[in-house]
Amino acid sequence: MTRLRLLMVVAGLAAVVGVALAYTTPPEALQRTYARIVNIHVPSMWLAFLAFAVTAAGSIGWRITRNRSWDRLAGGSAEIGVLFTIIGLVTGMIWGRPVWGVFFDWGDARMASTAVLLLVYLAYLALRRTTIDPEVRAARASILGIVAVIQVPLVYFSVNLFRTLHQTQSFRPDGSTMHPTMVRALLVNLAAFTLLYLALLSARMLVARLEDAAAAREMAAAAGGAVLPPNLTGAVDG
Amino acid sequence: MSVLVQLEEVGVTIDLTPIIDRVSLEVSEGDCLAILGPNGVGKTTLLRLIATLITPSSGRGRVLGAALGSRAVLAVRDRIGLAGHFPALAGPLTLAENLRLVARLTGRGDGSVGAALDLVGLAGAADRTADQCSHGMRRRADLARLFLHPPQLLLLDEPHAGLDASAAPIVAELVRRVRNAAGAAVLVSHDLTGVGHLAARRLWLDAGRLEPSE
Amino acid sequence: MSVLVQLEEVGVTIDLTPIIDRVSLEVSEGDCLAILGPNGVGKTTLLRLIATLITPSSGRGRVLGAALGSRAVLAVRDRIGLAGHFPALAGPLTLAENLRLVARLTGRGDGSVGAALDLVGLAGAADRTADQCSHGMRRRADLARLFLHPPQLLLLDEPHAGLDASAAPIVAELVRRVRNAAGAAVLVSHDLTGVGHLAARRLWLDAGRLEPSE
Amino acid sequence: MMFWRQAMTIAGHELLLERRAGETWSIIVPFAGAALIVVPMAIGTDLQLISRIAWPLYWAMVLLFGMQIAWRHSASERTPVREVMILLGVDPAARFVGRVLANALLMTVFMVGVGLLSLLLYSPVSSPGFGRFALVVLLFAAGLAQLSTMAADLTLGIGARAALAPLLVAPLAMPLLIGAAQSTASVTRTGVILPWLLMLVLADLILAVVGLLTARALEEAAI
Amino acid sequence: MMFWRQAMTIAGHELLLERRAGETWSIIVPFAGAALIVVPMAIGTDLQLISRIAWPLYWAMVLLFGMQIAWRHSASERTPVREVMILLGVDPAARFVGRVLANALLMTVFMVGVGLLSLLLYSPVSSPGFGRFALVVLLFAAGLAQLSTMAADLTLGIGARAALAPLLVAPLAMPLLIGAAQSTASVTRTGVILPWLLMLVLADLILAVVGLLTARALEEAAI
Ligand code: HEM
Ligand SMILES: Nc1ncnc2c1ncn2[C@@H]1O[C@H](COP(=O)(O)OP(=O)(O)OP(=O)(O)O)[C@@H](O)[C@H]1O
Ligand SMILES: Nc1ncnc2c1ncn2[C@@H]1O[C@H](COP(=O)(O)OP(=O)(O)OP(=O)(O)O)[C@@H](O)[C@H]1O
Ligand SMILES: [Mg+2]
Ligand SMILES: [Mg+2]
Repeated sequence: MTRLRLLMVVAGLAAVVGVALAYTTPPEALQRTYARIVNIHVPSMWLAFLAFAVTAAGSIGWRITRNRSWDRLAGGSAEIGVLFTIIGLVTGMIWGRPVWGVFFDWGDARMASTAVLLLVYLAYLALRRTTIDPEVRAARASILGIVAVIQVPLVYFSVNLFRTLHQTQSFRPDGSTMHPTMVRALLVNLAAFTLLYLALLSARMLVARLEDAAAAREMAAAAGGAVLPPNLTGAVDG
Repeated sequence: MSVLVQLEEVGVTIDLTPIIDRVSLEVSEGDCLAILGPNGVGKTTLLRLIATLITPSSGRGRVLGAALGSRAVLAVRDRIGLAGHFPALAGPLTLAENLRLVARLTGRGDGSVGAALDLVGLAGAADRTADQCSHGMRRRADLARLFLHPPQLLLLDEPHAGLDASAAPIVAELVRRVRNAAGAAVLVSHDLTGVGHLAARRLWLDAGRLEPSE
Repeated sequence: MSVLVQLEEVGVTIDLTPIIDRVSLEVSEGDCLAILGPNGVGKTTLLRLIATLITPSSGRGRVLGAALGSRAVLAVRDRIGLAGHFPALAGPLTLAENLRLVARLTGRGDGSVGAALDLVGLAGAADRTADQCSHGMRRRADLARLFLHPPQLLLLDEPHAGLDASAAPIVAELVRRVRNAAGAAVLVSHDLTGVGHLAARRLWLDAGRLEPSE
Repeated sequence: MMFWRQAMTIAGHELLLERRAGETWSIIVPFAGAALIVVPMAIGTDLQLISRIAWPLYWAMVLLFGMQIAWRHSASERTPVREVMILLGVDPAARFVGRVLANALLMTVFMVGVGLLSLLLYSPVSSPGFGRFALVVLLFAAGLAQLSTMAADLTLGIGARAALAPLLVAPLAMPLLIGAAQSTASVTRTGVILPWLLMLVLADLILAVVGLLTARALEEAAI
Repeated sequence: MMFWRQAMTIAGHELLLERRAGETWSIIVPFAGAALIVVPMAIGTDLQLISRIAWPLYWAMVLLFGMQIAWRHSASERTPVREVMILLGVDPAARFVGRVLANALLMTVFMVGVGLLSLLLYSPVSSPGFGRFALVVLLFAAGLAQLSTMAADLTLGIGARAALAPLLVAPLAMPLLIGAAQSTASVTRTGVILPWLLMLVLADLILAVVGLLTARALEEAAI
């Protein structure tokens, strides 16, 4: 509990520093202050990728060990991944309006593939929600959790496959195309988001463990008493 | 003593297949008739005919005064109660919700639902959905419906199938209540176990024809 | 004599509801075990557990040598035969077509279908669709499937439900064949009628626990 | 007022069933999530084209998918349950009214949901005000519910039901479709929408009369 | 070759069931009869507009309705029948292949039928030759059949299945949709269709590998 609190505090502090750093970067020539949104947009998407990778890892872990905690890890991480994807998508839309003149464009490979990514993981969460039995839920979700992660590289490389509005990766083996102060701010924000992810994930794990324990207690209460001796003297009226 | 069911040389053909051939029978107030016969002989079909759910393709019949195949049956249907091979329950609804529908449609209060479930030993399972119940529990809930809205003409298709020993008295009690209230019961089964001691009369259905039993 | 089924303190929980609680039992080659118990006690659930269709949530079990809940069950499933409350027939297909599927999937010729239907007294109904058959006829066709592809471990849930007197020997013959071929049978019912004289041993299931009967 | 009590009970029952089984929800969600994304994906980058066909496409989709609400699987007409209903002596007209009410409500919710999403994703050229849109949706849903409930009864127990019922509904729903499409579109053309609204109301009334008169015959025929 | 015998037997069984119950037929007929008439009705007299969106609309519709073939009611997965299948020791991969074959065949027939009707009713601006069209349909159907058969297994027994399954299929089918739409459309633009065809083939292959690898796990999870 205290470790979780500490993690939260550190993540919060890192976020404050990140925002402050974002405003130390010079405003971009064409986009003015809008360019600063990159400090939320990019870390969110990267953390979403990481979260979905953890979901896949958790799914593989469950398939090997059949240990429930792997399933909890997969499910919890997917929830946070969806949250970060939504943040990335929304910040992208806010950014796109002044820069490209549209909120959203179905023709842009990255936007479309990110929307698809979001939908698949929403479906993943829906599948978890609609399957009551924990064993069946873990079994089904693990399959989808492993298969769905294929999309992460697809989204990442979509800009290279189809040249459209969205810009290509700025960090490449042959060097960065960004201003150094921007890189610094971005890296700090990335660290802040990673801490935030870890904090949220531990909190979610804790809740999931408590939920499972509560379900187990309720289970014991539900046992027995379904069929009783008939009460043939009863009168039915009304 | 008035006649509740009267069939005269009734025949039934479904999808061009003749299933029942010139059957005649009579059921009067207070009566309890057992119709026996082997698998596939037409017992269920005959029972559904009496329930006005199938119209005869030949012959004439009257049920609760209404001629079979006429509009008059619409007015007597609410006095006919049928429980068949498959319990009439909506799977996603709880047992209580299923019965509450019956109570409301027949102008009763919701209060009678609990009593009916208690009668068949399902007071503890009222909040389970029908899909979550065992086969025998669903059969019991189907009988509870007939306690809730007691018919004048009670039609039971293999009433004991799927029920354990402690549930047999439920069927007996249901038949007793209907007979006492100036009604009648027709029970269908392939053997005498269970229905034998309930029935005052027995008929044997064979190759689509009825014969007195024994 | 080898052990075909061995359950050790097995528990089953479905949709968070505990249904079976620490059940232990053993079935050996040539054995015929009857599991008895009232409605809703978990007989069907226990049978489906032995059939590897449900995995235990606690305890350990082996069926035909494969540990329950492990991948190994995939290899032994074709030696398990189950007939449950509801016949496993596709409604729009004829009885012959339904059985032909089983014959082909298990590498048999279509010729065996006629013989199996004849065994259960349905030779005349081979070309009727399952939807057109009576309930008892469908139950018989379900047994025909087990004659067609005889299992080593035979699991019957209320084998006599819906069957007339002339069909009881069919169940007995099925059990006899399986036992003679170094197999074993587990029969489930709520009373001894029918299964009593077939079973060498009886267990009584109550509140999710097993006890020796009588 | 046994009639209205029975009708309301049936409507409540249908809605409860729907809440449990969630089948309409199950048409809304895939529709919203899939259809609305699939169409622009297929059409590609031609945003202007998409926004031009947005309203007509909306009404066409809503008609095609909406009618299926009436013969969804969870509707309480599994044979044994239906037969019990019949043997309880429920007035066929009350049963009809109850089911139409439930279906109309579900269809309205469905249409509003899909409508909001199309607005967001398609940005149609002209949007009628919310009040007008709501009115048209209600009238359209009322007519469609009656028509498809009748079709559901007429095709009950027929194997190829899912085939037959839309064939019955689609042509007869043309007045509804044209009325609705014109009521939402014509603000851009002539601005005269009253005749189209009246046409919708008239279609609804005719359907109601036909539905009540045939309810009993349909129930008998459906055995 | 027990594997192929089992797969072919299952495929034959599914097709026989379909012939009896006629459910795909029941999607083709209402679709052809209703959708294709409803859309132009709603759009009105703007024939040019209709013919411009004809192909994209075709692929969108075929995706949305075609996938439902995989979870049609007559598919042999009613619990007792499915369980017997499992207890006969049928290889899950063979069961998967058999069902995919049957579904792909049904989807192909469905698509060709709808395609011919769209051609007739919409007169699309550019028609790819019959050979190309047939190739694209086959590749599309193969991918869609695999994807939706997997989704059907994953959502088996879930009440809101009809909702969930399209939600799973639609986004993952985007490569198929884009590939097919581009392969039939691009003759008017650049004329380069080979990359799009290759994308379809690639998607089919990836799906086949994933399908075969997960078949066993899916069967386990579906109980
Ligand atoms: C809804 C609209 C948008 C979506 C769905 C979206 C999606 C994504 C995704 C998934 C990434 C991470 C992949 C990567 O790092 O290469 C990303 C990165 C990025 N996005 Fe966006 N984006 C959107 C709008 C925008 C807009 C409007 C801009 C600015 C004009 C923008 C600029 C960037 C930049 C600079 C990166 C970092 C690329 C890198 O340095 O590697 N995005 N976006
Ligand atoms: N999905 C489920 N959720 C909750 N409870 C369930 C579920 N499935 C079964 N049960 C409960 O498990 C118990 C045992 O069911 P089962 O079908 O095994 O009984 P049974 O002994 O075969 O009874 P019967 O003699 O009536 O066939 C019942 O009380 C039933 O309500
Ligand atoms: N739609 C139909 N088309 C053709 N034959 C039918 C149809 N429905 C029922 N039958 C036939 O009618 C006969 C009687 O069926 P019914 O269900 O009445 O038998 P039953 O006496 O109740 O048998 P059981 O004891 O098995 O329940 C059967 O032989 C059956 O095959
Ligand atoms: Mg019968
Ligand atoms: Mg049982």
